[in-house]
Amino acid sequence: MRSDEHEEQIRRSSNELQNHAIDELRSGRLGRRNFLRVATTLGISVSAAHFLAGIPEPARAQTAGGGGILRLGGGVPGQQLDPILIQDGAGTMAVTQVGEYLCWSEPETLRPMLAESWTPNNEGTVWTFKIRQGVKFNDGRQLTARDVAWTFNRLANPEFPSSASGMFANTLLPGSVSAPDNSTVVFELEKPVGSFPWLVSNDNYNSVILPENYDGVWAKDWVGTGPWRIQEYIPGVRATFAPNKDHWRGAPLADGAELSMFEDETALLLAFQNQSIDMTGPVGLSNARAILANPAAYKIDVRQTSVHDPIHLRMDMEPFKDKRVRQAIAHCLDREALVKSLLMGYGSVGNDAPIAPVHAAYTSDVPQRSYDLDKARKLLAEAGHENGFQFKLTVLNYQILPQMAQLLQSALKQVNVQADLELLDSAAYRGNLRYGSSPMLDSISGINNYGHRGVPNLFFNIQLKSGANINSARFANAEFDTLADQFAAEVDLQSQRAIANKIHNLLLDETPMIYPAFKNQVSLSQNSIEGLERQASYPVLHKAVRTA
Amino acid sequence: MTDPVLDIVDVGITYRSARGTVDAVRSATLQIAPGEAVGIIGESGSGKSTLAYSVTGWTPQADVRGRIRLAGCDIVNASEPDLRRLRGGTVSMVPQDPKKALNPSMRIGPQVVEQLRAHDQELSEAEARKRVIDLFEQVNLPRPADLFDRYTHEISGGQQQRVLIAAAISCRPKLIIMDEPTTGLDVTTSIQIIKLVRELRQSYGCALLFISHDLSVVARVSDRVVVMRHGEIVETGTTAEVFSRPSHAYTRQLIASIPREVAESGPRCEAPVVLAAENIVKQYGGGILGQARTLTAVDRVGFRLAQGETLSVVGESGSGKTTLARIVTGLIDANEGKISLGNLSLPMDPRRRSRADRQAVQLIFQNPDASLNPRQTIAQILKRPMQLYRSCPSDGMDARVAELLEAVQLPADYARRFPSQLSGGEKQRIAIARAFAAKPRVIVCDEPTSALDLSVQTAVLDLLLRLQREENVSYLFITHDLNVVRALGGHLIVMKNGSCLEAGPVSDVFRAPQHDYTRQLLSAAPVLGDIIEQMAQALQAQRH
Amino acid sequence: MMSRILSDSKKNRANLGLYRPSFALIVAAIVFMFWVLAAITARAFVPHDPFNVRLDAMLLPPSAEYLFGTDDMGRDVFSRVLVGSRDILTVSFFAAIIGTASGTLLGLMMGYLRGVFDEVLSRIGEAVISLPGVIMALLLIAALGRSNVALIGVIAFEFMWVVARTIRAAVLLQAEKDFILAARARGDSAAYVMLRELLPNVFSVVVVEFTVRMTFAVFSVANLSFLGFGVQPPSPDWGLLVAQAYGLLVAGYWWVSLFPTLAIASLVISIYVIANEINRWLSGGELPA
Amino acid sequence: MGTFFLRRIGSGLLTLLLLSVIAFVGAEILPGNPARAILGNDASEEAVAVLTTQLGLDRPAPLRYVEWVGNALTGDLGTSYAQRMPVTMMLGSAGGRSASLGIVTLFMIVPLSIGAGLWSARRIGGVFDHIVTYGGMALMVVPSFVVAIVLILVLGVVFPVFPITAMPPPGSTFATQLYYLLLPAIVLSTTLFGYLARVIRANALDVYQSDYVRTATLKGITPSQVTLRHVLKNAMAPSMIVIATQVGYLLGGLVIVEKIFNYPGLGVMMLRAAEYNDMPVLEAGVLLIGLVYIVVTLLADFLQRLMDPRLGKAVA
Repeated sequence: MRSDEHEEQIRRSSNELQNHAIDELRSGRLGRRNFLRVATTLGISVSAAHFLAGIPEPARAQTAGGGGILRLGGGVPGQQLDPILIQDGAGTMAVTQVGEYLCWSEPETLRPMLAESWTPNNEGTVWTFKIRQGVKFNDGRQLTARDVAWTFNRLANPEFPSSASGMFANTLLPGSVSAPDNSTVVFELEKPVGSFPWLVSNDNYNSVILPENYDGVWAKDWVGTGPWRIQEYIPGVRATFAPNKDHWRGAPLADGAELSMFEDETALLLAFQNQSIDMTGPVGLSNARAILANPAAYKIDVRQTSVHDPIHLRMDMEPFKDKRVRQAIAHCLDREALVKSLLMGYGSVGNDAPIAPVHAAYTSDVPQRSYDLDKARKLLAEAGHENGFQFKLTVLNYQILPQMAQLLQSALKQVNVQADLELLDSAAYRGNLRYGSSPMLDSISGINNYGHRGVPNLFFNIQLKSGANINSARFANAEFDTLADQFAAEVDLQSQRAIANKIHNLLLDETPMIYPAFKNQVSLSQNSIEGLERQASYPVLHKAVRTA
Repeated sequence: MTDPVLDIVDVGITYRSARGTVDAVRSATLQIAPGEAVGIIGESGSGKSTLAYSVTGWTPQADVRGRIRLAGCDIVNASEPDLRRLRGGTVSMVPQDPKKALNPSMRIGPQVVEQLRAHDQELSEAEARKRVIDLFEQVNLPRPADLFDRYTHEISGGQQQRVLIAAAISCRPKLIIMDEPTTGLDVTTSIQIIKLVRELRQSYGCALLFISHDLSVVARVSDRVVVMRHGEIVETGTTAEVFSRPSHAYTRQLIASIPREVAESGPRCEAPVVLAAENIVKQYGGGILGQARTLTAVDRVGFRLAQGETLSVVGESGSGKTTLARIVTGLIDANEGKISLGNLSLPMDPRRRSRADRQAVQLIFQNPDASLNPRQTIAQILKRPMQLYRSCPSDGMDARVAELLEAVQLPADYARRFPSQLSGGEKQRIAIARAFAAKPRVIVCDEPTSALDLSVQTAVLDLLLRLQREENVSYLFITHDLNVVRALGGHLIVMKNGSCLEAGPVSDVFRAPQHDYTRQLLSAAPVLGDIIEQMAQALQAQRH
Repeated sequence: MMSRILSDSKKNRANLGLYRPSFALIVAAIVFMFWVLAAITARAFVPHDPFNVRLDAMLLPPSAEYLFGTDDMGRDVFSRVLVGSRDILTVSFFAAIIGTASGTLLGLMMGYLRGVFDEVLSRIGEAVISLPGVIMALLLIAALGRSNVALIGVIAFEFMWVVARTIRAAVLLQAEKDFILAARARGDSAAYVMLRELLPNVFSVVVVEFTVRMTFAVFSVANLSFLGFGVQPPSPDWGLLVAQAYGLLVAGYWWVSLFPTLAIASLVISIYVIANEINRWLSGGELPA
Repeated sequence: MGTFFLRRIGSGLLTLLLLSVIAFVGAEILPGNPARAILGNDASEEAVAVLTTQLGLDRPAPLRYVEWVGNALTGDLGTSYAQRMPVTMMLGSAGGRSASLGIVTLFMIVPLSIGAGLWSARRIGGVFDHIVTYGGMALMVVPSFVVAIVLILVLGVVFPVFPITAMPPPGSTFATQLYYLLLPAIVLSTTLFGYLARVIRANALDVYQSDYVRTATLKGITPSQVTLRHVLKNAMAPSMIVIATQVGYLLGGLVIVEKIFNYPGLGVMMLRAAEYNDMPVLEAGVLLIGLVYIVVTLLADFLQRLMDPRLGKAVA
């Protein structure tokens, strides 16, 4: 088949939005890599997208079947293992060995999983997913569209408290997911969402597909369609898996898998160095220093993400009412050094907006905030703070956040600003998560942590819109609110980028929050492991074997 | 003459520690012939126990000089295995305080079996048991087979001492050393032990080295007496010689301090009664949980104490005499009864006693080491009653302290001292001074002399009697020592098991005791003066 | 309980004589004084600012410039260890003194007054003591918030009951002694008996308790800081330094955690030796001059 | 003896009741909302409200306390908020693991410290005595995390003699399980050794200087017979209660050691429960630890009475 014929064929089977993306590619406004991302989001198949972008599709790992048990190392889940409840990496790591999503995110594409394909309507308000046929749950039932519809209607229903309930708020109402036939699921949204498929991918880790009307204890029966079935689970200690021979991709190659849960990451990394475990999910950089210093000895999987630790400054409180003060603080953060040293290069410099280089809408033409103490002094002097001031910085005690706070504190001292640190554990930091009873929301300044989202509008909604759930800075800007809504509704990438650029400049000027950096996720495996795939950073063992 | 079983020549013993050395025994020379009984007399710290233990080669942290030969063996240079063979086999020990000398967690029998089998490896467990039960019979222990499996705390102090004696004789040693074997036992019990020792000596014929500070005990068991003082032997001689014609000044002083006859101080009828008690009952136990048995410590006891008079309360331990004293002083409450001070009756709840009530009744304790606060100076101790009862204007207190010190015959500069810098007798004088500092009408004396050395006892008693005359106070005098009662005179009540058995003037009771128990007590604690008389007569007879 | 082990030299009471400080005591006193001095003055003379983050000087091994090397934020470990003595000593001292003082008062009352008061408080004390300190701190510090004041409060609270129990036992031994009976018979008030008669006599126990509590306070602060409940960053507190750096041990950056570790060990051992010697001296029978 | 133990058990129960108040109040005043802690930052306010009602947290605290105690008496300690499983089950597995670590430690440390304590009391002031007293003291006061880190580095990484986690692989034999527990047990032991050896040394010293040991020596029996028959039991009796109180310490030390050795025992469970506002688990954990302490001290009292017949006559 000639290539233009093939393209024509694809165009014919594509709808308006999909064809628009192809037009953008062809017109040169959309880079080839970004096209892959946009096209797969909009439902163009992975191979078609690669074909159109002229990028060879990466060969799927081809390994011969091998014996042995694969040993995974992860953390201890903070919640009961139940797809609807998990909210940390440790829980995700365990659940995703057995449960699967409609689609999964890879660095550049959204890859079909239990959904074979999807298409939006022209406004981006109705999304129709074709469900893969012949998939069996490990309890023997066939997967149908009704299971999928039930799964999402439940997630959207606040009567079933779930970590994901915020994700679908104002977007997907309970009952608005229907299954017109066994293989079709239709999502009718309240408003256009151009990036909806990311919400039903593993980006939203609660959206594991469960059988209709499932009401068992998941941690007991581990129902799912994945490549493994549970053999034994000792909560908080270990899960052992046997191959699911009926898996739709065929039986996994290894004889079994075992996930050990480590309370302490140092212990996990010691075990990894000791060769007692074969692979990990994302690990903390400072703890993994020894391993990262010896890259040849291990396989190090690095993924760009939008994980970030923003510093909020209360815009309704002195001295941060004045935007010059906020800008001055932002100028005191040596981001280059932070990325180079604290992140050991595994990350990218932030520019005071939650729009990360990994986001498709990211543009690099916004001027980068500099590390400039003189400028900070000048701004402070202009704001009448030449003699500095003192404030309390409330820090979530997690990973490198305390170090980051100390880095900022140390620099602030040079411009006569004294930051007093208070470190709080997650429960204390979060409090009730209501305004008035939560250090996270009420502190004059604080540092929080946000996980990866494939699209920035989720951050806008949570952190920055007037009256948002976690608007710690009390940012209330009508122009921003309008832009953020426009951005979310926009399905066209070029328009998204234009809006994102405006948002970025607006935030850079206002500086309600300082976004120091976007961290990469670093995951590890032994050199002896071949064929390892990952969903985001979490290992997928379907094709993995241990050689030698 | 046969070889002596024990030959001690010019022995000196020095304790060493991180803080220096102490010479416990300076120079001692002593021989004991086979079958002979030698008594060592001396006050605490005279080195008598140290010398006795050195015979067994047991002198931890001490250097021994001189020569000790036991049954021909050189003890000072003997090896550990040699000593082990001698110990328990050739020489055995009956220590002071039998309760502490027996292993609390081991049954009685095996503790003796252990000694038998250490010296006779052939002996089977069953045979040893039989031998021990025989031994128990010989020392007059009741139900020996039963006793074999008892623990130390389950038998009485007298029985414990009999067990130790049984162990001591078990391997038929050539010498038995007894270190104050009757100290800590009741009078009636100790007299039985002494009787047993004399019987055993006759039947076993072993030599005996008997250590005691109690002259009457030594007089009754030993053929010869050795007097030790400050680590030196000051006098030796036959018992009769030493007691009737002591040559060393110290010995003379010791013997002179023994009260010989009853002090006549009949009731002065005209003196008003200052303190009276009626039908005092004190019961312990009967709580909510368990303890179904109640113990009646004091059972309907009453007395009347006239001004300037002494009332002695006599009884063995457990007789309720101390409980009675504490009720009178308001330390504990009585279940029933009435106490009146002068014409006023005291409230039965001791917490409701007024300060004046308390001031009128003061207390002197048995143990002077415990009755003075070690963290206060003598002046502070003596001033407290004056402050509390305002019995002395504050600017006159120093003078009053000096006055009191003089009254108890202590130098005025003692006011700045702490109790630990005083000897036992001096401390007791301070305790007496403190009681008088309150200007009381009655002083309850709870065995004030029994913790003191004999020579000091007499001086303290003399002091008490002098002060009584001067201040016209009354004494309620708690004691188990009939010799003391004899010296005090006045009235007497005899208590046993909480009840008052007999009451009356001391001279009457001593002359004609009404109750069996009183008679028993009197015969158990013989008047040493009488013994010395007998000794002198015996010596006389020998000469003729 | 502690004082029981400490008091194994009671048997030497008879050997009077002048007290000669042992070699161990001299060394311990020097080490302890060194840390006290460091806590007071170190900020003024340390070679580097212990808080100054220098990301270009991260994890340098010990050298002439950085005697103990630098940490993962480029801060001088030597300066941090010296300055870090301040928090642990302050917190330990106040925790020990407050715990001992309140515990002594409580113990005096429990031991002298007895009865229902004693019974109820003994039960409460037992309930508190039955929980390991770490668990207690976990409950209380999470609730009180993390600050040095909360830390002092929690450790002092725990100590109060332990000290009260020891003092109560010591008081019980004294309370039956004749000089206390004499005071009671005389009609002295409970307050007088407790403070003037009993307290001086249990004071050696109080002193020993204080020194022992001091040891345990240092130990507790280090442990709690390690667990994240103790002294809070950016203080260069030793437990915190070790907690932050022990992950680096495996990577070969031993100096970041080794020096604070040695500092903890030297301080705790020195205080313990001093406590031990004080106890030996006090139970040796000498009187206060 | 019977009444003594009835009273001891009675006061133990009272202590436990007080402890339940401490636990409940302590858990209650922890900052944060359990429902929010469970659902995370992303959950909507409605979902949190629904979960709060589902957990019954909208009802007054005293009512919940009474209910909790009532249920606890019937053996129902409630359901973990975070893990949604019966607390008894979690306590059972975590407690079992902590218990096995604790027991391994005690089996290791008790005979060792008894031996060391007796030996150094016998040769007081000797080289061995100095090693035990000063070495034990140094080990005793050095925090266990320090020892743990050094041992992991030396015995787990540089010379990989021991596994560095305490949790054995699935299906391990008893010996393997023991092997995995050795290193953390050694860490727990270091602190205990100094303490116990010194306690036993002090008590043995008292016994060696007692009259009855002198009596025994003067019977002519050998020094080892003196030690075995007369010293051991009498020195152990007063040490029992000290060993028992150290079990409490052990439970505290478990928190750190379990954390470092990745051992999912009681300590780690409670740390997590505090972090996640998992009140039922925290409360039950506090109660369990208190109960263990009370039972162990009771047991020590019983053993002490068994060894020292003066204290009670019921033991025939």
